[in-house]
Amino acid sequence: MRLEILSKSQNESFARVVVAAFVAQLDPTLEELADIKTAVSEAVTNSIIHGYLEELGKIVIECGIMGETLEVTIEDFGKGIENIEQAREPLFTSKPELERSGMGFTVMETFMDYVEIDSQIGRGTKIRMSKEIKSSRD
Amino acid sequence: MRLEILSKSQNESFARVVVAAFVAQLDPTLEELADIKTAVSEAVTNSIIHGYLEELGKIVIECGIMGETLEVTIEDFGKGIENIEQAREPLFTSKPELERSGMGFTVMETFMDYVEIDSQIGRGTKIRMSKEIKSSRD
Amino acid sequence: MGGVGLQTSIEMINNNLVVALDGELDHHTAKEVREEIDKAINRENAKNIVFDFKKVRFMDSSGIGVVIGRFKKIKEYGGQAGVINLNDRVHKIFKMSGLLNIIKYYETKEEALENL
Amino acid sequence: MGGVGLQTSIEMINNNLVVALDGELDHHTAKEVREEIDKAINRENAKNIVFDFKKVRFMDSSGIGVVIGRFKKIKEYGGQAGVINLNDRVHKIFKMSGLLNIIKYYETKEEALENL
Ligand SMILES: Nc1ncnc2c1ncn2[C@@H]1O[C@H](COP(=O)(O)OP(=O)(O)O)[C@@H](O)[C@H]1O
Ligand SMILES: Nc1ncnc2c1ncn2[C@@H]1O[C@H](COP(=O)(O)OP(=O)(O)O)[C@@H](O)[C@H]1O
Repeated sequence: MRLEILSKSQNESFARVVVAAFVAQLDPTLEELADIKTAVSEAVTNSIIHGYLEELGKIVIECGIMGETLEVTIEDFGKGIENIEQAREPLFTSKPELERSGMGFTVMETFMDYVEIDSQIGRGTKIRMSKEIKSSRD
Repeated sequence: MRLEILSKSQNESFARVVVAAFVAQLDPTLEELADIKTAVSEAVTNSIIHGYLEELGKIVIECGIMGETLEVTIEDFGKGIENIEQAREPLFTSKPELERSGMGFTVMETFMDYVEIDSQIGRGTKIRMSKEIKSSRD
Repeated sequence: MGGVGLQTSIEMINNNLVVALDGELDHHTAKEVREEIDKAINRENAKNIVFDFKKVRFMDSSGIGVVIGRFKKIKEYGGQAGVINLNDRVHKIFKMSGLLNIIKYYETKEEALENL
Repeated sequence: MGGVGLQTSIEMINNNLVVALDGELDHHTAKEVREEIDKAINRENAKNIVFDFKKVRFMDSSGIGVVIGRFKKIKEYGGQAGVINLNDRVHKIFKMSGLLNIIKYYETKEEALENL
């Protein structure tokens, strides 16, 4: 599944609903579903705020299933991340004036099994995440 | 919003859920929502059965909002429709052996304000539909 | 996708197979439900069939094919088909297709079983 | 998208502004809720603030910023902030961020109002 949306803040909840509907085929628990929705919300929000600085741009969300694992990538073609290591640090944010907490990547890493950040200045950012839906093994 | 899915029958319900979540921003009534979901289901099913003859192919769904009107297009790159006029006739189906009723286009036309069929043999079919969400004017 | 789908519960009352559908009836779920009903018709040697749509939360035109297909099967041996508990949407789609001209619509299961 | 969103109901109890959130708290809804609360703080001349998360069905890290931002505002005039009715998920996200080290978590509204 591939979804293209505009970087409007209303699309944060839309993106969550779409990914949740997609992963439904693996019969996740409510907890697993909430983990995935939260991680997707963080990545989409980052593209809107940091990638496109709240201007209009395109965000691409791709979802696939490998066995019992959901793979989801969220990509923007915006500003890019200067220092990925720093960005991953809990509490680091470049937008304290927007009341960002710097916890976005920490939340993604806590709720997903795997989070990879791929970013180039001026070209954009791609977040690849995956999570095994353990409940679907039963 | 642009969604690409594979022509698997499980994606019929996924497509409905995604379009319903998209149109939520116009605050439709349950009736309007059901109208839209039914029309989308017909068009996606047609791409799966008739466009791709139940083989794997790509289906593209695009949604946009113009004022209070939902515009949705559903496109496949499959077989195409030989005779569009005939296809639109109630009860005409080329797949009676699959228990198709020939009512797909009639359902789309009944539940949406506008349905346009654009198709070329061997290249595919694109259905454009729109519906004004009257409830959103209040 | 998973989690949604369609559940079927089937019971035999006298000669009549009563099929209660629960969930979303589209092309995807129609495939499974069709096989399940056809097996039950053969196994139970059912004469008539009643479809209960009370719990059908979504239906597109695939539902027409499911009902008419079973009706044709049962008619070969002189049976009849009925539908009950149609909500407004299902009713509209069946009416549109002319299905309600060949298959009877009853208000209740009791009425259907008495009159088939 | 529409239909979801976040509703806020705000009441003043003594010096305390009690803000009950209902719905989904993300970056989109945070913008509106933040303005609404800040207006109420000014209008009511509130000293302390209590956030009731009972009806928050979804929250991402944007929620941290909303709470800490209001806490900073209220602290300037010697006020305190508390949170109540955190479900497991909200609790986990707040804990992760260290928020619960600077803002007190109470079990009930009464307890919060007594101890602030
Ligand atoms: N899509 C992106 N494009 C550009 N910069 C980003 C993107 N995502 C994250 N960043 C950078 O990484 C930092 C940390 O991100 P995160 O942990 O999500 O915290 P927050 O969003 O609260 O700032 C951001 O402040 C920003 O500088
Ligand atoms: N996407 C498509 N690709 C190719 N042929 C199509 C497509 N959609 C519809 N058709 C043709 O139009 C006919 C009528 O379609 P429809 O009214 O939906 O009825 P049904 O799907 O029950 O056959 C189909 O039987 C098929 O021959």
